[in-house]
Amino acid sequence: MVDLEIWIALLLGLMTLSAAILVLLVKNHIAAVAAASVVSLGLALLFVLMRAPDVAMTEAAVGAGLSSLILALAVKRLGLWRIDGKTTRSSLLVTNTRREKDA
Amino acid sequence: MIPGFTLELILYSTALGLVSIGLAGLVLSHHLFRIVLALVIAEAGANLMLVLAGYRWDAVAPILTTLGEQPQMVDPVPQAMVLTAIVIGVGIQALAVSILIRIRQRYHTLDRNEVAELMDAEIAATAGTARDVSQEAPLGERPIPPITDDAVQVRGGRS
Amino acid sequence: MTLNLMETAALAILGGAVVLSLLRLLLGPTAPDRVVAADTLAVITTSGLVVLAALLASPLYLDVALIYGTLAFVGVVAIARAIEGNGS
Amino acid sequence: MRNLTGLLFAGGLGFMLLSIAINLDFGTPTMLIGGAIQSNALQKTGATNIVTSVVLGYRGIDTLGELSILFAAAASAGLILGRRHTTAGTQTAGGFVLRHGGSMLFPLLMTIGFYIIFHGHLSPGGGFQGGVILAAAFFLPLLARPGAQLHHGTLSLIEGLAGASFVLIGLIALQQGKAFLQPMLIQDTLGVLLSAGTLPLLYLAVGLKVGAELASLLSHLAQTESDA
Repeated sequence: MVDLEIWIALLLGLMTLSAAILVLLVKNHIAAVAAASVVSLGLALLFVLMRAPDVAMTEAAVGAGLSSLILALAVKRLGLWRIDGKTTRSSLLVTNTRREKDA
Repeated sequence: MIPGFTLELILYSTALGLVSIGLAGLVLSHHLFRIVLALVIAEAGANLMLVLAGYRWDAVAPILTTLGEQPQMVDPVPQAMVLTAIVIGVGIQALAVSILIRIRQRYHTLDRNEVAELMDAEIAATAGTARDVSQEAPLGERPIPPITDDAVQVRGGRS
Repeated sequence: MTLNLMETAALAILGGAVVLSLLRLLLGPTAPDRVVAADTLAVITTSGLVVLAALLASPLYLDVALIYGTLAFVGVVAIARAIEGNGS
Repeated sequence: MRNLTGLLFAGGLGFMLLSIAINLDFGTPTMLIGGAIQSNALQKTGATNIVTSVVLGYRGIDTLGELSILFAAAASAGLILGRRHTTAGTQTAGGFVLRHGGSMLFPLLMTIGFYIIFHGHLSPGGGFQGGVILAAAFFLPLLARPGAQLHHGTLSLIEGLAGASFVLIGLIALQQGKAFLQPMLIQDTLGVLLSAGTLPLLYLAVGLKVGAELASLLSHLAQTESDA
Protein backbone atom coordinates (compact mmCIF):
# COMPACT_ATOMS: atom_id res chain seq x y z
CA MET A 1 0.00 0.00 0.00
CA VAL A 2 2.75 2.42 0.94
CA ASP A 3 4.64 1.56 -2.24
CA LEU A 4 1.57 2.25 -4.30
CA GLU A 5 1.03 5.59 -2.56
CA ILE A 6 4.61 6.57 -3.37
CA TRP A 7 4.08 5.97 -7.07
CA ILE A 8 0.78 7.85 -7.08
CA ALA A 9 2.36 10.77 -5.23
CA LEU A 10 5.28 10.81 -7.68
CA LEU A 11 2.95 11.06 -10.67
CA LEU A 12 0.82 13.75 -9.02
CA GLY A 13 3.83 15.74 -7.87
CA LEU A 14 5.34 15.74 -11.34
CA MET A 15 2.00 16.81 -12.79
CA THR A 16 1.66 19.66 -10.30
CA LEU A 17 5.20 20.91 -10.79
CA SER A 18 5.07 20.81 -14.58
CA ALA A 19 1.73 22.64 -14.58
CA ALA A 20 3.21 25.25 -12.24
CA ILE A 21 6.15 25.80 -14.59
CA LEU A 22 3.73 26.01 -17.51
CA VAL A 23 1.80 28.79 -15.73
CA LEU A 24 4.89 30.97 -15.84
CA LEU A 25 6.15 30.03 -19.29
CA VAL A 26 3.06 29.92 -21.50
CA LYS A 27 2.36 33.07 -23.47
CA ASN A 28 -1.41 33.07 -23.58
CA HIS A 29 -3.07 34.13 -20.35
CA ILE A 30 -6.09 31.88 -20.69
CA ALA A 31 -3.81 28.86 -20.98
CA ALA A 32 -2.03 30.10 -17.84
CA VAL A 33 -5.35 30.18 -15.96
CA ALA A 34 -6.14 26.63 -17.13
CA ALA A 35 -2.71 25.47 -15.96
CA ALA A 36 -3.30 27.13 -12.57
CA SER A 37 -6.49 25.12 -12.21
CA VAL A 38 -4.49 21.98 -12.99
CA VAL A 39 -2.10 22.88 -10.16
CA SER A 40 -4.93 23.03 -7.65
CA LEU A 41 -6.33 19.78 -9.06
CA GLY A 42 -3.09 17.98 -8.32
CA LEU A 43 -3.05 19.53 -4.86
CA ALA A 44 -6.56 18.25 -4.11
CA LEU A 45 -5.50 14.69 -4.98
CA LEU A 46 -2.37 15.05 -2.85
CA PHE A 47 -4.48 16.24 0.09
CA VAL A 48 -6.67 13.16 -0.25
CA LEU A 49 -3.52 11.06 -0.24
CA MET A 50 -2.44 12.84 2.96
CA ARG A 51 -5.72 11.90 4.71
CA ALA A 52 -7.07 15.46 4.79
CA PRO A 53 -10.55 15.26 3.23
CA ASP A 54 -11.67 18.63 4.60
CA VAL A 55 -8.74 20.46 3.06
CA ALA A 56 -9.10 18.50 -0.17
CA MET A 57 -12.73 19.53 -0.40
CA THR A 58 -11.90 23.20 0.17
CA GLU A 59 -9.12 23.06 -2.40
CA ALA A 60 -11.46 21.38 -4.90
CA ALA A 61 -14.23 23.93 -4.39
CA VAL A 62 -11.91 26.93 -4.42
CA GLY A 63 -9.33 25.84 -6.96
CA ALA A 64 -11.62 24.24 -9.51
CA GLY A 65 -14.58 26.57 -9.19
CA LEU A 66 -14.01 29.92 -7.61
CA SER A 67 -10.37 30.67 -8.40
CA SER A 68 -10.64 29.92 -12.09
CA LEU A 69 -13.95 31.84 -12.13
CA ILE A 70 -12.27 34.94 -10.70
CA LEU A 71 -9.19 34.64 -12.90
CA ALA A 72 -11.25 34.04 -16.04
CA LEU A 73 -13.38 37.09 -15.27
CA ALA A 74 -10.18 39.05 -14.77
CA VAL A 75 -8.79 37.89 -18.11
CA LYS A 76 -11.98 39.03 -19.75
CA ARG A 77 -12.13 42.38 -17.97
CA LEU A 78 -8.45 43.13 -18.53
CA GLY A 79 -8.77 42.33 -22.22
CA LEU A 80 -5.94 39.81 -22.03
CA TRP A 81 -7.67 37.13 -24.04
CA ARG A 82 -6.24 38.41 -27.30
CA ILE A 83 -2.84 39.66 -26.15
CA ASP A 84 0.38 37.70 -26.22
CA GLY A 85 2.46 37.78 -23.10
CA LYS A 86 5.26 40.06 -24.18
CA THR A 87 3.59 42.68 -26.32
CA THR A 88 1.28 44.29 -23.87
CA ARG A 89 1.73 47.85 -24.95
CA SER A 90 -0.22 47.99 -28.18
CA SER A 91 -3.17 45.71 -28.38
CA LEU A 92 -3.97 46.98 -31.87
CA LEU A 93 -0.81 45.58 -33.38
CA VAL A 94 -1.33 42.26 -31.73
CA THR A 95 -4.86 41.92 -32.99
CA ASN A 96 -3.63 41.80 -36.56
CA THR A 97 -0.97 39.19 -35.99
CA ARG A 98 -3.09 37.18 -33.62
CA ARG A 99 -3.84 34.44 -36.15
CA GLU A 100 -0.24 33.37 -36.43
CA LYS A 101 0.86 33.97 -32.89
CA ASP A 102 -2.14 32.65 -31.06
CA ALA A 103 -0.95 30.12 -28.57
CA MET B 1 12.18 0.42 -3.33
CA ILE B 2 15.15 2.67 -2.75
CA PRO B 3 15.65 3.28 0.98
CA GLY B 4 15.09 6.90 2.00
CA PHE B 5 12.80 7.43 -0.96
CA THR B 6 9.69 8.03 1.06
CA LEU B 7 6.29 9.59 0.53
CA GLU B 8 7.19 12.51 2.78
CA LEU B 9 10.24 13.31 0.68
CA ILE B 10 8.18 13.45 -2.50
CA LEU B 11 5.53 15.62 -0.90
CA TYR B 12 8.11 17.91 0.63
CA SER B 13 9.97 18.40 -2.63
CA THR B 14 6.67 19.12 -4.39
CA ALA B 15 5.81 21.80 -1.84
CA LEU B 16 9.34 23.18 -2.04
CA GLY B 17 9.21 23.27 -5.82
CA LEU B 18 5.86 25.06 -5.79
CA VAL B 19 7.11 27.74 -3.40
CA SER B 20 10.34 28.22 -5.37
CA ILE B 21 8.54 28.39 -8.72
CA GLY B 22 6.04 30.87 -7.31
CA LEU B 23 8.74 33.09 -5.86
CA ALA B 24 10.81 32.96 -9.04
CA GLY B 25 7.77 33.97 -11.05
CA LEU B 26 7.04 36.74 -8.57
CA VAL B 27 10.46 38.28 -9.12
CA LEU B 28 10.99 37.52 -12.78
CA SER B 29 7.62 38.27 -14.37
CA HIS B 30 7.01 41.58 -16.05
CA HIS B 31 3.30 41.26 -16.43
CA LEU B 32 1.17 42.07 -13.38
CA PHE B 33 -1.41 39.36 -14.06
CA ARG B 34 1.36 36.77 -14.23
CA ILE B 35 2.57 38.01 -10.87
CA VAL B 36 -0.87 37.33 -9.37
CA LEU B 37 -0.76 33.79 -10.81
CA ALA B 38 2.72 33.26 -9.31
CA LEU B 39 1.35 34.37 -5.95
CA VAL B 40 -1.40 31.76 -6.21
CA ILE B 41 1.18 29.03 -6.87
CA ALA B 42 3.41 30.04 -3.96
CA GLU B 43 0.40 30.05 -1.66
CA ALA B 44 -0.57 26.55 -2.79
CA GLY B 45 2.93 25.30 -1.99
CA ALA B 46 2.79 26.84 1.48
CA ASN B 47 -0.56 25.15 2.14
CA LEU B 48 0.85 21.79 1.06
CA MET B 49 3.80 22.22 3.41
CA LEU B 50 1.51 23.07 6.34
CA VAL B 51 -0.65 19.99 5.82
CA LEU B 52 2.49 17.87 5.45
CA ALA B 53 3.58 19.02 8.91
CA GLY B 54 0.66 17.12 10.43
CA TYR B 55 0.87 13.99 8.28
CA ARG B 56 1.46 10.58 9.80
CA TRP B 57 2.19 7.69 7.55
CA ASP B 58 0.23 5.14 9.59
CA ALA B 59 -2.88 7.16 10.36
CA VAL B 60 -6.43 7.70 9.14
CA ALA B 61 -8.39 10.87 8.46
CA PRO B 62 -9.37 12.87 11.57
CA ILE B 63 -13.04 11.86 11.45
CA LEU B 64 -14.46 9.40 13.91
CA THR B 65 -16.30 6.56 12.26
CA THR B 66 -16.63 4.15 15.17
CA LEU B 67 -17.05 4.66 18.88
CA GLY B 68 -14.68 3.04 21.30
CA GLU B 69 -11.11 2.21 20.40
CA GLN B 70 -9.78 4.77 17.91
CA PRO B 71 -7.08 4.16 15.35
CA GLN B 72 -4.19 6.60 15.04
CA MET B 73 -5.21 9.86 13.34
CA VAL B 74 -3.34 12.61 11.54
CA ASP B 75 -2.96 15.95 13.27
CA PRO B 76 -6.16 18.01 12.87
CA VAL B 77 -4.74 21.39 13.89
CA PRO B 78 -2.74 22.23 10.70
CA GLN B 79 -5.69 21.04 8.62
CA ALA B 80 -8.02 23.46 10.39
CA MET B 81 -5.57 26.30 9.74
CA VAL B 82 -5.14 25.48 6.05
CA LEU B 83 -8.92 25.21 5.65
CA THR B 84 -9.38 28.87 6.45
CA ALA B 85 -6.16 29.93 4.73
CA ILE B 86 -7.41 28.66 1.37
CA VAL B 87 -10.68 30.59 1.61
CA ILE B 88 -8.86 33.75 2.65
CA GLY B 89 -6.44 33.25 -0.23
CA VAL B 90 -9.28 33.47 -2.69
CA GLY B 91 -10.46 36.72 -1.10
CA ILE B 92 -6.97 38.18 -1.42
CA GLN B 93 -6.83 37.01 -5.02
CA ALA B 94 -10.09 38.81 -5.83
CA LEU B 95 -8.76 41.97 -4.20
CA ALA B 96 -5.56 41.80 -6.28
CA VAL B 97 -7.58 41.30 -9.44
CA SER B 98 -9.76 44.31 -8.73
CA ILE B 99 -6.66 46.42 -8.14
CA LEU B 100 -5.34 45.22 -11.50
CA ILE B 101 -8.57 46.29 -13.20
CA ARG B 102 -8.18 49.76 -11.70
CA ILE B 103 -4.53 50.00 -12.82
CA ARG B 104 -5.50 48.98 -16.33
CA GLN B 105 -8.26 51.59 -16.44
CA ARG B 106 -5.92 54.36 -15.38
CA TYR B 107 -2.63 53.59 -17.09
CA HIS B 108 -3.74 51.36 -20.01
CA THR B 109 -0.86 48.98 -19.49
CA LEU B 110 -0.04 46.10 -17.20
CA ASP B 111 3.72 45.94 -17.64
CA ARG B 112 5.41 46.29 -14.28
CA ASN B 113 8.10 48.77 -15.29
CA GLU B 114 5.80 50.94 -17.36
CA VAL B 115 3.25 51.18 -14.59
CA ALA B 116 5.96 52.13 -12.10
CA GLU B 117 7.30 54.80 -14.45
CA LEU B 118 3.87 56.28 -15.15
CA MET B 119 3.09 56.30 -11.47
CA ASP B 120 6.37 58.07 -10.71
CA ALA B 121 5.72 60.67 -13.38
CA GLU B 122 2.24 61.28 -12.06
CA ILE B 123 3.43 61.68 -8.51
CA ALA B 124 6.14 64.08 -9.63
CA ALA B 125 3.67 66.10 -11.71
CA THR B 126 1.24 66.31 -8.83
CA ALA B 127 3.90 67.43 -6.42
CA GLY B 128 5.32 69.87 -8.96
CA THR B 129 8.88 68.58 -8.78
CA ALA B 130 11.24 67.00 -11.23
CA ARG B 131 11.39 63.23 -11.32
CA ASP B 132 14.20 61.17 -9.94
CA VAL B 133 16.11 59.92 -12.92
CA SER B 134 17.58 56.91 -11.19
CA GLN B 135 17.58 55.29 -7.82
CA GLU B 136 21.34 55.61 -7.40
CA ALA B 137 21.60 59.34 -8.10
CA PRO B 138 18.62 61.19 -6.73
CA LEU B 139 18.26 64.88 -7.34
CA GLY B 140 19.38 65.90 -3.90
CA GLU B 141 17.39 67.83 -1.40
CA ARG B 142 14.13 69.20 -2.62
CA PRO B 143 12.23 71.80 -0.71
CA ILE B 144 8.55 71.09 -0.75
CA PRO B 145 7.11 73.59 -3.17
CA PRO B 146 3.98 75.56 -2.47
CA ILE B 147 0.93 73.95 -3.97
CA THR B 148 -0.08 75.86 -7.04
CA ASP B 149 -3.53 76.13 -8.47
CA ASP B 150 -3.00 73.80 -11.40
CA ALA B 151 -1.51 71.19 -9.08
CA VAL B 152 -4.70 71.30 -7.05
CA GLN B 153 -6.69 70.82 -10.19
CA VAL B 154 -4.57 67.89 -11.29
CA ARG B 155 -5.00 66.33 -7.93
CA GLY B 156 -8.71 66.64 -7.73
CA GLY B 157 -9.67 66.30 -11.34
CA ARG B 158 -8.86 63.25 -13.39
CA SER B 159 -10.23 60.03 -12.17
CA MET C 1 -2.04 -5.11 0.71
CA THR C 2 -2.52 -6.69 -2.66
CA LEU C 3 -4.58 -5.23 -5.42
CA ASN C 4 -7.12 -7.29 -7.28
CA LEU C 5 -7.43 -7.19 -11.03
CA MET C 6 -10.07 -4.44 -11.17
CA GLU C 7 -8.05 -2.06 -9.01
CA THR C 8 -4.86 -2.65 -10.97
CA ALA C 9 -6.67 -2.06 -14.25
CA ALA C 10 -8.34 1.12 -12.95
CA LEU C 11 -5.04 2.52 -11.70
CA ALA C 12 -3.25 1.71 -14.94
CA ILE C 13 -5.97 3.26 -17.09
CA LEU C 14 -6.14 6.40 -14.94
CA GLY C 15 -2.36 6.78 -14.93
CA GLY C 16 -2.16 6.48 -18.68
CA ALA C 17 -4.99 8.97 -19.12
CA VAL C 18 -3.30 11.48 -16.82
CA VAL C 19 -0.02 11.17 -18.71
CA LEU C 20 -1.66 11.60 -22.12
CA SER C 21 -3.71 14.67 -21.15
CA LEU C 22 -0.71 16.14 -19.37
CA LEU C 23 1.26 15.85 -22.60
CA ARG C 24 -1.49 17.69 -24.44
CA LEU C 25 -1.52 20.34 -21.73
CA LEU C 26 2.22 20.86 -21.97
CA LEU C 27 2.58 20.62 -25.74
CA GLY C 28 -0.74 21.94 -26.98
CA PRO C 29 -0.04 24.57 -29.60
CA THR C 30 -3.08 26.78 -28.99
CA ALA C 31 -4.90 27.98 -25.90
CA PRO C 32 -8.15 26.05 -26.55
CA ASP C 33 -6.10 22.83 -26.71
CA ARG C 34 -4.72 23.48 -23.25
CA VAL C 35 -8.12 24.40 -21.83
CA VAL C 36 -9.67 21.19 -23.16
CA ALA C 37 -6.75 19.24 -21.71
CA ALA C 38 -7.37 20.87 -18.32
CA ASP C 39 -11.05 19.96 -18.50
CA THR C 40 -10.18 16.37 -19.37
CA LEU C 41 -7.80 16.28 -16.42
CA ALA C 42 -10.64 17.48 -14.17
CA VAL C 43 -12.86 14.59 -15.30
CA ILE C 44 -10.02 12.11 -14.81
CA THR C 45 -9.40 13.56 -11.38
CA THR C 46 -13.02 13.03 -10.38
CA SER C 47 -12.78 9.35 -11.17
CA GLY C 48 -9.33 9.22 -9.60
CA LEU C 49 -10.80 10.53 -6.34
CA VAL C 50 -13.37 7.73 -6.37
CA VAL C 51 -10.63 5.13 -6.95
CA LEU C 52 -8.58 6.63 -4.12
CA ALA C 53 -11.62 6.40 -1.84
CA ALA C 54 -11.89 2.72 -2.71
CA LEU C 55 -8.17 2.17 -2.11
CA LEU C 56 -8.20 3.96 1.24
CA ALA C 57 -11.35 1.98 2.14
CA SER C 58 -13.27 4.98 3.41
CA PRO C 59 -16.48 6.49 1.99
CA LEU C 60 -15.60 9.91 3.43
CA TYR C 61 -13.59 10.84 0.37
CA LEU C 62 -16.54 10.43 -1.96
CA ASP C 63 -17.88 13.87 -0.97
CA VAL C 64 -14.72 15.42 -2.37
CA ALA C 65 -15.36 13.79 -5.74
CA LEU C 66 -18.94 15.11 -5.70
CA ILE C 67 -17.79 18.68 -5.08
CA TYR C 68 -15.04 18.45 -7.64
CA GLY C 69 -17.32 17.09 -10.33
CA THR C 70 -19.93 19.80 -9.94
CA LEU C 71 -17.62 22.78 -9.53
CA ALA C 72 -15.16 21.91 -12.28
CA PHE C 73 -18.06 22.49 -14.68
CA VAL C 74 -18.51 26.05 -13.42
CA GLY C 75 -14.82 26.85 -13.70
CA VAL C 76 -14.46 25.47 -17.21
CA VAL C 77 -17.58 27.32 -18.35
CA ALA C 78 -16.09 30.57 -17.05
CA ILE C 79 -12.82 29.96 -18.91
CA ALA C 80 -14.76 29.11 -22.05
CA ARG C 81 -16.73 32.35 -21.78
CA ALA C 82 -13.41 34.19 -21.53
CA ILE C 83 -12.09 32.48 -24.68
CA GLU C 84 -15.28 33.42 -26.45
CA GLY C 85 -13.98 36.94 -26.10
CA ASN C 86 -16.01 39.87 -27.31
CA GLY C 87 -17.12 40.73 -23.81
CA SER C 88 -16.44 44.40 -24.02
CA MET D 1 21.03 41.80 -13.48
CA ARG D 2 17.69 41.99 -11.80
CA ASN D 3 16.67 38.61 -13.22
CA LEU D 4 19.87 37.08 -11.90
CA THR D 5 19.19 38.46 -8.44
CA GLY D 6 15.67 37.09 -8.50
CA LEU D 7 16.77 33.63 -9.55
CA LEU D 8 19.49 33.66 -6.94
CA PHE D 9 16.92 34.60 -4.29
CA ALA D 10 14.49 31.84 -5.27
CA GLY D 11 17.24 29.24 -5.52
CA GLY D 12 18.72 30.25 -2.20
CA LEU D 13 15.34 30.02 -0.51
CA GLY D 14 14.82 26.58 -1.99
CA PHE D 15 18.23 25.44 -0.76
CA MET D 16 17.53 26.82 2.72
CA LEU D 17 14.20 25.00 2.94
CA LEU D 18 15.85 21.80 1.70
CA SER D 19 18.58 22.01 4.32
CA ILE D 20 15.94 22.56 6.97
CA ALA D 21 14.10 19.49 5.70
CA ILE D 22 17.06 17.22 6.34
CA ASN D 23 16.80 17.89 10.05
CA LEU D 24 13.05 17.41 10.26
CA ASP D 25 11.26 14.12 10.49
CA PHE D 26 8.10 14.37 8.54
CA GLY D 27 5.66 11.54 8.88
CA THR D 28 5.97 11.19 12.62
CA PRO D 29 4.90 14.46 14.27
CA THR D 30 4.81 14.47 18.04
CA MET D 31 1.26 15.85 18.10
CA LEU D 32 1.11 17.16 21.65
CA ILE D 33 -1.87 19.43 21.04
CA GLY D 34 -3.37 17.24 18.35
CA GLY D 35 -3.32 14.17 20.53
CA ALA D 36 -4.97 16.00 23.42
CA ILE D 37 -7.64 17.36 21.12
CA GLN D 38 -8.30 13.96 19.61
CA SER D 39 -8.88 12.29 22.93
CA ASN D 40 -11.15 15.04 24.26
CA ALA D 41 -12.99 16.41 21.21
CA LEU D 42 -15.89 13.97 21.25
CA GLN D 43 -16.79 14.61 24.87
CA LYS D 44 -16.23 18.36 24.74
CA THR D 45 -17.91 19.28 21.45
CA GLY D 46 -19.86 16.26 20.28
CA ALA D 47 -18.73 16.54 16.67
CA THR D 48 -17.39 13.45 14.97
CA ASN D 49 -15.38 15.57 12.53
CA ILE D 50 -12.42 16.66 14.60
CA VAL D 51 -11.41 19.38 12.16
CA THR D 52 -14.82 21.00 12.70
CA SER D 53 -14.39 20.84 16.45
CA VAL D 54 -11.00 22.55 16.09
CA VAL D 55 -12.29 25.23 13.71
CA LEU D 56 -15.42 26.13 15.68
CA GLY D 57 -14.85 24.80 19.17
CA TYR D 58 -11.20 25.16 20.11
CA ARG D 59 -10.36 28.04 17.78
CA GLY D 60 -13.74 29.72 17.37
CA ILE D 61 -12.47 33.24 17.92
CA ASP D 62 -9.83 32.65 15.24
CA THR D 63 -12.61 31.76 12.84
CA LEU D 64 -14.32 35.03 13.72
CA GLY D 65 -11.07 36.80 12.84
CA GLU D 66 -10.84 34.97 9.52
CA LEU D 67 -14.40 35.94 8.71
CA SER D 68 -13.57 39.56 9.35
CA ILE D 69 -10.49 39.32 7.10
CA LEU D 70 -12.67 37.91 4.34
CA PHE D 71 -15.20 40.67 4.93
CA ALA D 72 -12.45 43.29 4.70
CA ALA D 73 -11.15 41.81 1.43
CA ALA D 74 -14.62 41.69 -0.13
CA ALA D 75 -15.53 45.18 1.07
CA SER D 76 -12.33 46.75 -0.21
CA ALA D 77 -12.63 44.99 -3.56
CA GLY D 78 -16.13 46.42 -3.89
CA LEU D 79 -14.82 49.83 -2.88
CA ILE D 80 -12.00 49.73 -5.44
CA LEU D 81 -14.23 48.58 -8.27
CA GLY D 82 -16.79 51.24 -7.52
CA ARG D 83 -20.36 51.48 -8.64
CA ARG D 84 -19.82 52.15 -12.35
CA HIS D 85 -21.48 49.18 -13.94
CA THR D 86 -21.50 48.30 -17.56
CA THR D 87 -24.74 48.62 -19.40
CA ALA D 88 -26.61 45.40 -19.86
CA GLY D 89 -26.70 43.79 -23.27
CA THR D 90 -23.18 44.55 -24.42
CA GLN D 91 -22.13 40.98 -23.77
CA THR D 92 -23.33 38.11 -25.83
CA ALA D 93 -25.79 35.83 -24.11
CA GLY D 94 -24.86 32.21 -23.58
CA GLY D 95 -25.97 29.51 -25.93
CA PHE D 96 -28.89 27.12 -25.50
CA VAL D 97 -26.91 24.49 -23.63
CA LEU D 98 -25.35 26.96 -21.22
CA ARG D 99 -28.62 28.72 -20.39
CA HIS D 100 -30.65 25.59 -19.75
CA GLY D 101 -27.78 23.66 -18.21
CA GLY D 102 -27.25 26.56 -15.81
CA SER D 103 -30.91 26.61 -14.83
CA MET D 104 -30.91 22.87 -14.28
CA LEU D 105 -27.68 22.89 -12.30
CA PHE D 106 -28.83 25.68 -9.94
CA PRO D 107 -31.09 23.55 -7.66
CA LEU D 108 -28.51 20.76 -7.67
CA LEU D 109 -25.77 23.13 -6.53
CA MET D 110 -28.04 24.62 -3.85
CA THR D 111 -28.84 21.14 -2.53
CA ILE D 112 -25.18 20.11 -2.44
CA GLY D 113 -24.19 23.38 -0.77
CA PHE D 114 -26.70 23.08 2.05
CA TYR D 115 -25.92 19.36 2.43
CA ILE D 116 -22.25 20.17 2.86
CA ILE D 117 -23.02 22.93 5.36
CA PHE D 118 -25.42 20.89 7.50
CA HIS D 119 -23.24 17.79 7.58
CA GLY D 120 -20.10 19.72 8.50
CA HIS D 121 -19.90 18.17 11.95
CA LEU D 122 -20.38 14.60 10.72
CA SER D 123 -18.48 14.23 7.45
CA PRO D 124 -15.89 16.33 5.63
CA GLY D 125 -17.22 19.72 4.67
CA GLY D 126 -18.62 22.69 6.46
CA GLY D 127 -19.41 26.33 6.16
CA PHE D 128 -16.45 27.46 4.12
CA GLN D 129 -16.83 24.82 1.41
CA GLY D 130 -20.62 25.04 1.34
CA GLY D 131 -20.45 28.82 1.12
CA VAL D 132 -18.18 28.61 -1.90
CA ILE D 133 -20.65 26.24 -3.58
CA LEU D 134 -23.58 28.57 -2.80
CA ALA D 135 -21.69 31.50 -4.31
CA ALA D 136 -20.98 29.47 -7.46
CA ALA D 137 -24.64 28.49 -7.65
CA PHE D 138 -25.80 32.09 -7.52
CA PHE D 139 -23.19 33.19 -10.01
CA LEU D 140 -24.01 30.57 -12.66
CA PRO D 141 -27.14 32.40 -13.98
CA LEU D 142 -25.05 35.57 -14.32
CA LEU D 143 -22.59 33.66 -16.46
CA ALA D 144 -25.33 32.53 -18.82
CA ARG D 145 -27.34 35.76 -18.95
CA PRO D 146 -25.01 38.77 -18.70
CA GLY D 147 -27.88 41.19 -18.15
CA ALA D 148 -29.06 39.53 -14.96
CA GLN D 149 -28.39 41.21 -11.65
CA LEU D 150 -27.91 39.97 -8.13
CA HIS D 151 -29.70 42.08 -5.55
CA HIS D 152 -26.89 43.61 -3.54
CA GLY D 153 -29.15 44.82 -0.74
CA THR D 154 -30.40 41.32 -0.02
CA LEU D 155 -26.87 39.93 -0.12
CA SER D 156 -25.60 42.50 2.39
CA LEU D 157 -28.61 41.80 4.60
CA ILE D 158 -27.91 38.05 4.63
CA GLU D 159 -24.23 38.68 5.26
CA GLY D 160 -24.85 41.07 8.13
CA LEU D 161 -27.43 38.81 9.78
CA ALA D 162 -25.14 35.78 9.51
CA GLY D 163 -22.20 37.65 11.02
CA ALA D 164 -24.35 39.04 13.81
CA SER D 165 -25.78 35.63 14.65
CA PHE D 166 -22.24 34.17 14.84
CA VAL D 167 -21.33 36.78 17.45
CA LEU D 168 -24.69 36.37 19.17
CA ILE D 169 -24.20 32.63 19.68
CA GLY D 170 -20.84 33.41 21.23
CA LEU D 171 -22.42 36.00 23.51
CA ILE D 172 -25.14 33.56 24.62
CA ALA D 173 -22.40 31.19 25.72
CA LEU D 174 -20.84 34.09 27.62
CA GLN D 175 -24.17 34.85 29.27
CA GLN D 176 -24.47 31.26 30.50
CA GLY D 177 -21.21 31.58 32.34
CA LYS D 178 -18.94 29.92 29.81
CA ALA D 179 -16.19 31.33 27.64
CA PHE D 180 -16.93 33.27 24.46
CA LEU D 181 -17.96 30.89 21.66
CA GLN D 182 -17.57 27.85 23.87
CA PRO D 183 -19.76 25.12 22.37
CA MET D 184 -22.91 24.46 24.34
CA LEU D 185 -23.37 20.72 24.32
CA ILE D 186 -26.87 19.38 24.45
CA GLN D 187 -26.77 15.75 25.47
CA ASP D 188 -27.99 13.72 22.54
CA THR D 189 -26.95 10.81 20.38
CA LEU D 190 -23.70 11.13 18.53
CA GLY D 191 -23.50 10.95 14.80
CA VAL D 192 -27.03 12.09 13.90
CA LEU D 193 -27.83 15.29 12.03
CA LEU D 194 -29.13 17.25 15.03
CA SER D 195 -26.24 16.82 17.40
CA ALA D 196 -23.12 18.65 18.49
CA GLY D 197 -25.01 21.50 20.17
CA THR D 198 -24.39 24.89 18.58
CA LEU D 199 -21.75 23.86 16.07
CA PRO D 200 -24.15 23.32 13.12
CA LEU D 201 -25.72 26.74 13.79
CA LEU D 202 -22.29 28.36 13.76
CA TYR D 203 -21.40 26.59 10.53
CA LEU D 204 -24.71 27.70 8.98
CA ALA D 205 -23.83 31.30 9.84
CA VAL D 206 -20.32 30.89 8.41
CA GLY D 207 -21.68 29.33 5.22
CA LEU D 208 -24.27 32.04 4.60
CA LYS D 209 -21.73 34.78 5.28
CA VAL D 210 -19.04 33.33 3.03
CA GLY D 211 -21.57 32.61 0.27
CA ALA D 212 -23.08 36.10 0.32
CA GLU D 213 -19.67 37.78 0.41
CA LEU D 214 -18.23 35.80 -2.46
CA ALA D 215 -21.38 36.13 -4.56
CA SER D 216 -21.41 39.91 -4.22
CA LEU D 217 -17.67 40.00 -4.95
CA LEU D 218 -18.14 37.95 -8.11
CA SER D 219 -21.03 40.03 -9.36
CA HIS D 220 -19.00 43.21 -8.72
CA LEU D 221 -16.17 41.73 -10.79
CA ALA D 222 -18.50 40.61 -13.55
CA GLN D 223 -20.35 43.88 -13.86
CA THR D 224 -17.53 46.33 -13.64
CA GLU D 225 -16.93 48.36 -16.72
CA SER D 226 -14.19 47.18 -19.03
CA ASP D 227 -12.49 49.51 -21.42
CA ALA D 228 -10.13 47.01 -22.97
